Amino acid sequence: MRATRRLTVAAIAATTALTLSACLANPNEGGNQGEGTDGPDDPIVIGVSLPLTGDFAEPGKGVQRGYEAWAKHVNENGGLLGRQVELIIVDDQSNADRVASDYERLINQDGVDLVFGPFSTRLVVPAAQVAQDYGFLFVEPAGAAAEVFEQGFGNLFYAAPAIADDHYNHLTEYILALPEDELPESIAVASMDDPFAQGTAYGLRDALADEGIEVVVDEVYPPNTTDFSGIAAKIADSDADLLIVGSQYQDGVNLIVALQQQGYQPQMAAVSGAPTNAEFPAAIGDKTEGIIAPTGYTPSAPYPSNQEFVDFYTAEHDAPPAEDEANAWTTGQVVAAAVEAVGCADPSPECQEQLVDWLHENEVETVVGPLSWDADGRPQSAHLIQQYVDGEIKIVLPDDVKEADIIHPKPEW
Amino acid sequence: MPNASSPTAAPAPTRSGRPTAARVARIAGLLALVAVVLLFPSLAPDPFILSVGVVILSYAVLATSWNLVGGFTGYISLGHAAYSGLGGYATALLILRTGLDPWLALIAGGLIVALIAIPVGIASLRVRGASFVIVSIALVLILQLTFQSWHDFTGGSGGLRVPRPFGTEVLRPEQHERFFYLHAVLLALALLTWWAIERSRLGAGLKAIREDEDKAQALGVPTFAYKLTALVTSAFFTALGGGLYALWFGYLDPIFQFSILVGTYMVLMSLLGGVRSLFGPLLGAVVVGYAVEVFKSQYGDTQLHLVATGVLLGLVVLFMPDGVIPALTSFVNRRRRAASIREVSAEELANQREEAAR
Amino acid sequence: MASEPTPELSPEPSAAEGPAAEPLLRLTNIQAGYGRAALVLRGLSVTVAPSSVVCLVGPNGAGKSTVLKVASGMLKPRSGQVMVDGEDVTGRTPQQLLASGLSHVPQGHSVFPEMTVAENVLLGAYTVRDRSLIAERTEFVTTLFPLVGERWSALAGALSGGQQKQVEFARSLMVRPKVVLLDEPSMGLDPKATAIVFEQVQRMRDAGTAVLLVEQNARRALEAADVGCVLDLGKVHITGPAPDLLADPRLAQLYLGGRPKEVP
Amino acid sequence: MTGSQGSVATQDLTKSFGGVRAIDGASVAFKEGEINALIGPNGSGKTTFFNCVTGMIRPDAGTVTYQDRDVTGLPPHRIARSGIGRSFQLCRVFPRLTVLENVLVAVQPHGLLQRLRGSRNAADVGRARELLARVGIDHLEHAEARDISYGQQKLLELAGVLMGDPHTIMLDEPAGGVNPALVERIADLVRELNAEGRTFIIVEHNMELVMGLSDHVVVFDRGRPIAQGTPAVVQDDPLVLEAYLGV
Amino acid sequence: MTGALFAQSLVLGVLLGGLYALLAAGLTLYFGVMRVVMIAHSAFLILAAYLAWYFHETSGLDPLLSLVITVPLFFVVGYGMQRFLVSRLRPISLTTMSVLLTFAIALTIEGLLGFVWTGTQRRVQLGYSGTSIEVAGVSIAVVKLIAFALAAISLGALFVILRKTSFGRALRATTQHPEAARLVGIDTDRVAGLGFGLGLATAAIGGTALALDYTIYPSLHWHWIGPLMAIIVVGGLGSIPGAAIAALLLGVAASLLQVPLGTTWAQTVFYLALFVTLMIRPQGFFGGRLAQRF
Repeated sequence: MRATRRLTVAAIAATTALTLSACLANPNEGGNQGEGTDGPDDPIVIGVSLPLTGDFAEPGKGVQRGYEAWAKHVNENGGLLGRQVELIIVDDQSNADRVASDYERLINQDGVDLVFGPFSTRLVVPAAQVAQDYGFLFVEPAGAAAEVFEQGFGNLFYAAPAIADDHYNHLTEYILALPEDELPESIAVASMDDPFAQGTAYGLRDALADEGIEVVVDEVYPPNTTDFSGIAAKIADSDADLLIVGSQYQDGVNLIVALQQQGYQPQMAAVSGAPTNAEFPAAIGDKTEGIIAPTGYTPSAPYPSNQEFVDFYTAEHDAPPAEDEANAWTTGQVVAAAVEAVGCADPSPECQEQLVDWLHENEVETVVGPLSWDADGRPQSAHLIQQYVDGEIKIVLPDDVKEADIIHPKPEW
Repeated sequence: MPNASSPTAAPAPTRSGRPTAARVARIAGLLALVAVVLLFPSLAPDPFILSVGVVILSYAVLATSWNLVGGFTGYISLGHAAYSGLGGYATALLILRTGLDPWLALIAGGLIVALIAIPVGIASLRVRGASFVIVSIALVLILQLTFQSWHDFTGGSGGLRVPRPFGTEVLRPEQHERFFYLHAVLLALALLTWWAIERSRLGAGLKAIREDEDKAQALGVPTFAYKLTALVTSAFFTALGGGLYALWFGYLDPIFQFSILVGTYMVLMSLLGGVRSLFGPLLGAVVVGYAVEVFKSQYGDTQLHLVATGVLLGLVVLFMPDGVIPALTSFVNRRRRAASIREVSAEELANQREEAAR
Repeated sequence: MASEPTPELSPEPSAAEGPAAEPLLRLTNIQAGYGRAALVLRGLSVTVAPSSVVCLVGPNGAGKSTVLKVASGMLKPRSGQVMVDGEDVTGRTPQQLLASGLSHVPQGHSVFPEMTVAENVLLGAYTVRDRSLIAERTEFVTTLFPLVGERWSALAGALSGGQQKQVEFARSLMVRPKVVLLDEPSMGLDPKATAIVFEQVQRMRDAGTAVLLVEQNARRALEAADVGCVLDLGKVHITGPAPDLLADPRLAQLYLGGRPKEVP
Repeated sequence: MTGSQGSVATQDLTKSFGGVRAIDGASVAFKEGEINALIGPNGSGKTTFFNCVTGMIRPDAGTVTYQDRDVTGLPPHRIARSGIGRSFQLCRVFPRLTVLENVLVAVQPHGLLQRLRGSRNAADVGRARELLARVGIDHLEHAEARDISYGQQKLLELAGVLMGDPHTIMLDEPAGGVNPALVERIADLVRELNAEGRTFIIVEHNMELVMGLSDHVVVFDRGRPIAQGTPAVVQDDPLVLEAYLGV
Repeated sequence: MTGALFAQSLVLGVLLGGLYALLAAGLTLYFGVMRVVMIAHSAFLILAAYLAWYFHETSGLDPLLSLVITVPLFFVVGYGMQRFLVSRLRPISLTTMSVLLTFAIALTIEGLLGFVWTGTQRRVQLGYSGTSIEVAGVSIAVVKLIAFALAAISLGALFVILRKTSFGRALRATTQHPEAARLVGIDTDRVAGLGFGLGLATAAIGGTALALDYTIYPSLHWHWIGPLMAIIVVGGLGSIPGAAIAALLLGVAASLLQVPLGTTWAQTVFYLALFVTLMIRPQGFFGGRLAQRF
C-alpha cells in the first residue's frame, strides 16, 4: 500500500513538473525575439512590471496611467523610430519575488525590446538586478532612495529631478537665510520606515541639524502604523518650531489629524508625500493652510514639453496628471530620447549598451525639466517646494518658478 | 450480522513477504522523479521557465522542511517564514559582515537559525496546539518589525543585497541552472532526512506524540526533547532553503522575507500533498507553485490571488485535511479494511465466548 | 411549554395503568451503527414498562450504549422504530425526545463543572418555560436527593464522583421524564458511591420514573433492576426478571463473571 | 519475594489543585514482586498518586523513590525508562497508528544513534509480535488502532506497556468498562506476568478482582493511606468498611 | 518624560486598551465556546471598518449608524460560519484545523477587500475627526472617546449576556460539556452558532469604532492579529475578564513605552508578553484553566 502510494505521488509530481514546463512556455515565443530583424512595421515592445495590487497599488496605478498615456501619445505622433510602441504591463502584487520573476519573464519569454522600471524603491532594486544581468537599460520612475544608487547598477537611471535626500534643498536654503529671530530653534521629525520617506525627511533634518538647530523629537514608525496619537503626543509635548514629516500618503494625513487632536501648532510644517496627493485637502479639510511639501512635478511647470503632456493627459483622464503619472511619462521621454538618438530599440546587449552610454553622456529635456545623471544614475536637479496657500497647493520655491509667496510662520490648523 | 457464526475468512493483510513488484515500482518511480529533475534545465525552453523551476524547487524544499515538524508531530506552524527569512538574512549578513565564503555562510546560517529555534521551541512547545500556532504567527510579525527597524544591522526597510556566490562571468541563465541543481540537492537531503526519521524510533515517538502526547510520554518517549528535535531539524532545513534562495535571488526585504503568506504556502503545500507522506509536500509544492504562476498570469491585476489561496486552503482543511493522495487512496481502501476488521472482531468475540462456555 | 403536561408530582405512577399496560418505551427491530462502519445494533428490540428498572447487560461492543443513544435521539437508527408512550418518536432530536418524556444521563461525568449545582439542576429545566413548574420540580428533586439541596451553591466540579452523579440524576428529573436512560452510572465509582447510586435508581423508580439502565457492573445492576436483558452482537438474546437472570448459572458464567456471587 | 530493593515508595507526598489537597502527605510503600492494589473512594487521590509517581504531575512536596532511588520530579519518560510502565484510566492508544506501530513506540532507548535506528528492525518487530500474540491480538497487527474494539484496545495498551519491558507495571482501572470475560483474561495475564517476577500496582474498583488477584492492598482516603495489608485484613478493617465499602 | 506627556500617554493607552479588550473578548469567546482560534477575527474587524467607511461615503451619514446594519449582518455571518464551516472540522484536531480554516477565511476577506476597494488606504472624514476635549491638560480626541465608550458598552453587554441570561447559561453549558448540554435539551449546534455570531458581532462594533479614527487598508488585519493573539494568551485562553485585563494592561504598556522606545519597539511589548507568559505561566495570568490542554 505504502509503496504504491509513494509511487503514485512520485509519478504525479513528475508528470506535473513536465506539464508545468510545457504549459508555461509562451505559445507566441520567438515572435519578437529576433534581434535586429524587426521590420519597420513591428512594434517596439516595452515590458513593465507594476504593483497593481497590494501595498503599492495606488501609486502603481498612477504610474500605469502615465506609461499608457505616454505610449498612446507616442503612437499618435508617429511612434518611435517610426515604429509603434506596445506596452506589456504585468502586476507584481507589490512583491519583490514577483517583480524579479516578472522582468525575467518579460525579457526571456515575451522578448521585449525595452523595459521600464516599476514603482517603489523596494521593488526597483531586485528588478534592476534582473535588468542588469540581461544587460538592459533600466530607467525607473520611483526608486528615489539613496540606497538604490549605492548598489553599483550601471544601467539604472532615475527619471525625476532629484533623489530623495535632495528634495528639500530649496527649502533648506530658504530657512537658513531667514533672519535670526525667525529661525526655528527646534525640529520634530517623524517618518515612515521607508527609504524614500526617510530620505526626504532626513535630507532636510540633517541639513538643518548641521547648522545647529536642535532635533527634539525624531520618530520612525512602521509602514503599517495606524495609530499616531502616541507620536503626536510626543511631538506636541516638545512644542517644536519646525515639523518635518516623511510620509507616503495616508500616514501623513493620520499624523496631521492626530497632531490637531493634540493641539500642536508648529511655525512651519514640511510634510513630504501626503500633501501633493489630490485627495489631501479633502482629507484634512480646511486645515491645510501653510503646509509645505516638495514635489518633483507640477502641471504648471514651465518646461517645454509639459504643456503638451498636461493637455494630452487631461483630455484622456479628465484630471491633470500627478507626480506618479509625470514620472512615468518622464521615464518614457528619457528612454525615447535615447532610442531616437542611438537609433535602435532591441534587446541585444549592443543596442542596450549604447542606450545606457548615451544617457550617461547627455541631458534630456523632460516634463520635469532637463535631466542628467551621474554614473550611478542619480539625477542632478532639485525638487520644487510647494505650499498650501489659500486652500490650493502652489509652488513657492525656488523664486524663479514660484506661483505664490511662501507663508511663514504657518497659520494655525 | 451474516458472518457471526460462519467462519469468516478475513485474514489480516500480511506484509511480511514484501511484495517485490511494489518495490520495483517504487524504485522506478523514484528514478523517474530524479530523471525529471535532472533533465528539467535542458528541457526548459527559456531562462524564465528555469527560474520558475528554481522557485518551485525552493517551495518544495520549504514545504518538505515544514513537514519535518508539521507532519510528524501535528504541530502546525504558520510562521515558518520566520526560519526561512532568518536563514536568508543570516547567510547574507555572514557574507557581508564577516566575509565568510558564501557556502560556509549558508551552512553556518542554517546552524544559527537552528540555535534560535531552540528557545522558541522551549517557549511554544510546552503547551499544546493553539499556543504553538499563535507563537509561530507572532514570531513572523515580531521579526518583520525588528528586521525592518534595525537599519544598522539588517539594512532595515531599505533591503539587503546579497552578494552573488558565482562571479559575474556566470550569466544569469547559467546561474538559474546551478541554483536549480543546488535546490534539488537540498531537497534530496530534506527528503532523505524525513525518510530516515520516519523509519527511526525517533519517528515512531514523534508520530505517537501526534496521536496522544501524554500516552507517548508514559511509554518512555521523551516528548519535549523529541518535539524540539523535530522543530530544530525543521528550522535548520527551512533556513537552508531560505539561505539558498537568498543567494539565488540576491535581495532581501523584511516585508517579503517575514511574510505570513510565505508560511501559508508552506502549510498549504504540505497539507494539500499530504503531511503523512514523504513526497506529499513536494507534490503540493509543484501543484501550488504552478497554480500560483498560472493564477498570476490569469488574474494578475487583482487581489484575487489571495482569495484563491484562501479558498484553496479552506477547501483542503475542510474536505481533505490528510491531503489529496491519502484522501483518494483511503476513499478506496478504507471501506474494505474497516469492514474486514469489524468482522474479525465479531468473530473473535464469538470464539471467545464459546471458549468461555466450554 | 415544552415538556409533557404533568400537573402534579405525585410519586405514584398514573394509577389508571396497570403493570401490564402499554410499555412506556418500546424499541422495535432497531438497526444502527456509526458512520460507514458496520452495524452495531442488528435488529434489537426492547421494552420498558412503567415503574420498572430495566437493565441491559452484555459484553463490550455488544451495543449497550448505542441502544441508549438511539433511544435518546443522539444517534439516528438506520431502521426500526422508537415509541414513547404509544407515540412514534423515531428520528426525533434529543430536544424533541426530551419533550416526549425521555431523559438521558450519559456515561462518565457530565455535570457542567464550572457552574454551581443550582445552575446545573436548573439547566435540566432548560426546555421548561413555566417558572412555577420549575420551582415545584426543584423542590421535588431536592427532596428526592437531599444532597443536591445541601450543596446547592457549590461548584459542581468540586463534588465527588458519586455526588456529581446525583446532581446529574436530579438534573435529568427536572423535565419530569417518563423514562430515564442511565449509561453506566456506576462507572468509575467506588463501592460506597455505587451502592448509593443504585439506591437512587430505585428511588427514582419508586417516584414514578421508569429507568433503562446500561451497566458493565452487571451483577450489581441486576440486583437493582426489575427486568434484565442480555445483549450480544447487537441483539437482545434473553429477557427476563432480573433475579432469574442472576440465578442462571450459564448466564453467570458467560456474562457476569465466572465465579459465584460471594463478595458484598 | 521481598528483595533488598523496595518497589515504588513515597514519603509525605503532597499535591494540591487550586487549594484542594488531592494527595495529603501520603507515605506508602508497595511490595516488590507482588501484585499490589490501590483502592479507595472516588476523589481519594489514586489517579493523582499514579500521575505523581509516573511523573505526569510534579508533586508539591514529598519524595517518590523507586528501588530506593529518588525519582521525584523526573519527567515521565525518565521514569518509564527506569522501569515503571503504566496504563491509563480510560484506555489510550494511538488511534491512527497500526497495532504493531503502537507497540513499537515503546522502544525508546538512550542515545541519539540508538534513536535514529530504524524502528522496524527485526528484533523489535519480533518482540512486538510476540507480545501481541501473548495478549491475543496478533492477528490485528496491521489494523489502525482506532478500528479495533475497546477491549482489544485495552489489550493493546497492555502490550505497549510490556514492550518497554517494565519491571513494575501500574494499571489504572484495568477492568473499567470491560466485560467480565475479558476481565478474567486480563487477570490471568497479570498473574502470569507476576509469576515472571514483575511487580504490579493496580487501581481498581472491581472488588472481586482486587480481592482475588492482589497480594497486598493499600486503601486511600482523602489523599492518604488509611489501611494496608492482605486483602483479608483490609476487608475487615473498620475504617475501610466505613470509608470505602460503605457498610 | 514630562508629567503631561506621561498623563497623555496613559490616557491614550487606556483608550486603545478598551478597543483591544473588546476585540480580544470576541476572540476568547470563540475559544471558550468552540475551542476555535479565530484568526479571521481581525479580518472581519477590518471588513466592518470598510463597511462603515463605505456607508459613510455613499450615504454621508455618521459611520456609527452603520452598526444598525453590520451588527446583525455579522451576527448572521458568524452563525453561518460556525454551522456550515467550523462544525465540519474533526473534533480531534479542531483547534489546529480551525486556525487554518479561519486563516483561509482571513486571506479570502483580505483579497476580496482589495478586489472591491483596492489597496488604497481609506479614512472616514468627519467634522469632529480632529476635535478633542481637554481634561486637566490631557487632550482626549472625541472619536477615541466614542470608540472607547462603544467598546466598554459592548463588553459590559457581553458580560451580562453570558452571566445573566438563559442563553448565556446554555452557552457556558455547551462549552463545559456539549453532550450533557444536548441531553438537557440545549440545541448545542444552534447555541454554538449563536455564540460565534455574538463573537463576530463584537468585531462589527470594534470595526466601526476603528473606522472612526484609523486609516484602513485590506492587509491591516495582520497588524491587529498579533497583539490580539498575545492578549488572549496572556489573559488566559477562554477567559473574557482575563482578556479584558490583559488588553488594558498591554495597551497602556505599549502606549507608555512608545515615549522612550519609539513606535516599532513599543509594539514588541505584546510579543514579549506572549513569550514571557508561555515561559512562566503557559495557562495565562488571569484564569484560563483550558490553556494547559490546548
